Amino acid sequence: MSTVAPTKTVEFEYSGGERLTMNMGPQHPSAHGVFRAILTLEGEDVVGVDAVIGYLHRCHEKLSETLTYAQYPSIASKTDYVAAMTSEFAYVLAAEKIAKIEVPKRAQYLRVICAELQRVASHLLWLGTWCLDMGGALGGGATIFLYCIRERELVLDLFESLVGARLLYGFYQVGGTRYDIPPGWAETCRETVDLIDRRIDEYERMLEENPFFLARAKGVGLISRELAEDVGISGPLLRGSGVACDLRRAEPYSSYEDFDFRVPVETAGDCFARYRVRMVEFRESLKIVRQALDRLPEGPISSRPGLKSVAQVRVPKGEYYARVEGARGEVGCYLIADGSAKPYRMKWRGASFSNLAVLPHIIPGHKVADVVAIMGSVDPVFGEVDR
Amino acid sequence: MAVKIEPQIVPVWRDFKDLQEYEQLRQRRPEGDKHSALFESVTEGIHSFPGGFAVTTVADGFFNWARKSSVWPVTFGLACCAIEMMATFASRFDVERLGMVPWASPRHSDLMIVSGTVTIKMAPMLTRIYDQMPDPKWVVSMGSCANSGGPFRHGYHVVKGVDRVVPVDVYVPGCPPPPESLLNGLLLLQDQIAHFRTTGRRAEPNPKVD
Amino acid sequence: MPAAFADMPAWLVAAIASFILLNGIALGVAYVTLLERKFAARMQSRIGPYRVGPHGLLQPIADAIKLMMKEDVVPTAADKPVYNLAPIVFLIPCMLIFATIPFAPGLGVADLNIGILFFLAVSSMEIVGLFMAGWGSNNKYALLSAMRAVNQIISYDLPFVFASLVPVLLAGSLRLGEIAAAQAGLWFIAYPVIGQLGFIFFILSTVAAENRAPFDILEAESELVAGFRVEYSGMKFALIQLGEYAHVVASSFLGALLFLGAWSGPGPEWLGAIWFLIKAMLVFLLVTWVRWSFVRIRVDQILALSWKALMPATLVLLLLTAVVVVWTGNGR
Amino acid sequence: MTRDQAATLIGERFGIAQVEGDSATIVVTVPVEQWTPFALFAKDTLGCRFFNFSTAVDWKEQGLEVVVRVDNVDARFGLLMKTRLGPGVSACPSLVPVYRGANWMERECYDMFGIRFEGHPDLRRILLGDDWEGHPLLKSYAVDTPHPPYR
Repeated sequence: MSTVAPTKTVEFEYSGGERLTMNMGPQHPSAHGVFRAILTLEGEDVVGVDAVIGYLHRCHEKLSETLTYAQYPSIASKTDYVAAMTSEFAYVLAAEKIAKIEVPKRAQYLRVICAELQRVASHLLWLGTWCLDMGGALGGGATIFLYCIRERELVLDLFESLVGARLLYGFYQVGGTRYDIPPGWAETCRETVDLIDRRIDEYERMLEENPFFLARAKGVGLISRELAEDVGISGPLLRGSGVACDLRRAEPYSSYEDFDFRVPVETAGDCFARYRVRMVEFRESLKIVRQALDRLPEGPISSRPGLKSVAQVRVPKGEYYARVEGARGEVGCYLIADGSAKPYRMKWRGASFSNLAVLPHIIPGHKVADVVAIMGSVDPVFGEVDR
Repeated sequence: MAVKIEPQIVPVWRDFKDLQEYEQLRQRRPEGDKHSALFESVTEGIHSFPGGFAVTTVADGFFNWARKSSVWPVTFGLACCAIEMMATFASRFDVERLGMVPWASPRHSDLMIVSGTVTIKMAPMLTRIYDQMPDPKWVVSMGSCANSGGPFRHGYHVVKGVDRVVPVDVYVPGCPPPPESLLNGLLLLQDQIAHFRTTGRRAEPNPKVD
Repeated sequence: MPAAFADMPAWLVAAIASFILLNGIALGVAYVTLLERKFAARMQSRIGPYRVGPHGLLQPIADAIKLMMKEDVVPTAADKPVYNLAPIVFLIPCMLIFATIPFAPGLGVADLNIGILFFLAVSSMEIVGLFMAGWGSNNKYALLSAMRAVNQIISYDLPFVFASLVPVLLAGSLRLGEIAAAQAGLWFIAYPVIGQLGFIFFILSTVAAENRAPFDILEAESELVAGFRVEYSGMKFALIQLGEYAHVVASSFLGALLFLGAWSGPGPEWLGAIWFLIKAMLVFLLVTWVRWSFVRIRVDQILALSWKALMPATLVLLLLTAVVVVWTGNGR
Repeated sequence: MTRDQAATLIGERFGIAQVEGDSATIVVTVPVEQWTPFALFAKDTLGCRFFNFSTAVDWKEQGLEVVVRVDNVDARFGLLMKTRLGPGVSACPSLVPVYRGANWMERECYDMFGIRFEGHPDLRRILLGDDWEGHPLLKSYAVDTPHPPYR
């Protein structure tokens, strides 16, 4: 009787010290999509991490070379699908800058309103999923998650009545916006904004008076200012590390200079600082929406009135790097046009890609439970990481 | 003493001439749906007993009611549609009304909602999760990307439809499908489960449902 | 004991009693899960199970039958005897602890004279099954979860014992029936300071010893997927769930018995069991309320909370109770 | 340090004439051999400590071009550095010793264009699987190139 050599039945790898390699993902409740972190553990402590991405690589940059300037914005919204409005924004902005198209004031204001509402929706989803990571699907985190989704639905209702879609819009087009606001929309929007403002106060009380939450968030996942700039993280993470950089303030685009808002900065650099930054951003975004609704000028919504929205755009030869402040940070689009109806090359700078690149620098030294808290506070969206 | 381990041969796509052949095999499910062996033999015994078919038919109806009343999806989010899937699980649409509780581990689940684009790098993982789920199991393909590749169909890294990787029971169209669509898909799935047979084969396509 | 049972042999009576109790527990626990799901859903502005039977009342039945029908997956690399035995070993202590609980005066399987010690000892036995499940699965999530569980249960059993000893001192007996009877006048929770503190500590350590959120680090979904039961499917998974909920329900009964006066309440005496049930469910809902409002804490924080705060606090409370009992004679 | 000061400083130190761009951006084309010194200069002297992105462009027969953008967050100007690798060349000095953020970005460039970054600590594919053949963002790679068995 021939015997077969035993296959590997014990999976634990002992290499020198008592180390354990553990896979988190690609299907994992805290993976926020499809992320795989290969953790090296010593007991409960993480001593090494290797991040594997690319499970959602959908060839955005290659596809953009085959799609026209009129077609691509609705695909661009699928990069950062949680904040689709801002991703369309970056692409459209780049094409307009190269073609030197002047966008009407009303369209600019509509763009601002949508981008800010989208930021609120995105941050609501972040708050929910982050608490879900820390609290568990069968614990207190789920409660906050469901509350946040409930409020997010209100924002999505606004978008649905404006565009007709709930998640991916195609609202922006080169030269303006695709739709004007329907009658009565502004009033509904104001009511929703007020409601969300009240609810955010509620969540803030609920979370910050909770000692367990503070114990989990404070002092965890420190990102120093030097590391933050070196890796190129942006958005709330950068502002949580003490850098006052907000593109809406630094490089005002689309009439952001008209609005009065505050750029929150925290110096601690931990998960709690990032949480604080985002909580203030909620209020500031709602403030901008109110201001924009108050001052919404009359006029056309596109620089190409009368043309069908699918009409092709000719963009002359040139290149431009357009960037907008998305919910997760700097969303940039480096566009090289060669004079045809399609771009020659497009580079998408996703905020989450750079933000996620900081993880291998900060995770080692934390506990396993902190890994999910840190990852949640980074708020990655994998459509944008893998593109 | 050397441990003797019989290698279990599961046909993988590499063993086939082309994907068409592989798909046909997967769709036919040669191994059928596995139940516990004891249960299956007891069922067969009763069924072959004179008049036993009455018992098994009634029992089938009862078991199918149980199955369709507690379909537990695995929380498996891939892309954009995962956000809408989360919205479906959340307060406004609340699939728990239908008895669906999302579970994190595939071992506890009956249903995989493929929500989003399946890429070539992800496809083996998806197959693995499908294999980890205990029978009987169902798959709902949610959104254009999972149905056919959708807007990314021409991309080099995109699998053109999840039905090339795992068998699919219900397709939900949309990019992304709103929660109402997904709910409709889940209700259709429940109808389909009601026609399920314990003898191991899937229900024949029902013109009313499929 | 009713007259009809008087001429039966003792073992037959015991067997019948256990049979009724076990099935009652299994059904009751199934419906407790429904209660929790409904309660959680209302907390989260949802509806919860609604479509399966009227108001979702058949939901636990459907879940149980479906789980029985599922394929029983045994991983190739698992330690099979240990893996297969673990759910049973986990379930037995969880069921056994019901034996000592008197549901009404004289209505219990065995009112032992060391009832509470039996309860505490057996309830911590579940760790054996839990560790077997974690080890036998040969899964890293499960292993890590089992390690955490051992840490946590050892740490929280001592505060659990100390907090439970407060009513023992007040009643002057280890027999659960007598502890309940001692509260006929005034429930122990109404005793100034001692009662309330004791109840709070008891709830805290119960939640931790039951591995419920916010102390559910061993089944932490976001880190360890499902913890020690990640590889279990079908009936074995159902057994583990049944065991967990049975433990929770038993602890709720204990809490109601130790602090809320067990079966004492208005109305005729035969309502006592109903009162007891209502009180136990109130304790259960309190635990559920805590579960669905707090985020989970980390393993080092959980151990620090036990050894640095809860242990000394319960010890001091126990000493205080002893002093008060000696001083006043009955602690009032 | 303002944008104009930085532009003149680049002209003085490196003698690079092509200093163009809009009011907040300087676009510079650097020879390959000066790539790393220029990045060091940008980080230390110009204060461009914020690493924004790094990518490449395939100019067909004229070869590949590596593009890097760094920002000075305090003075609010950006620096878009480019370097032409020349036809047929696919080697470029790595910027990881200067900017840690270049790590993943250069891995992506390697994945998509096949540019070998010399001095990169961990140069392997990042988005595509390890067994992938070809570099998709090259113009010679068709967008719907089949990948068996998934087509």
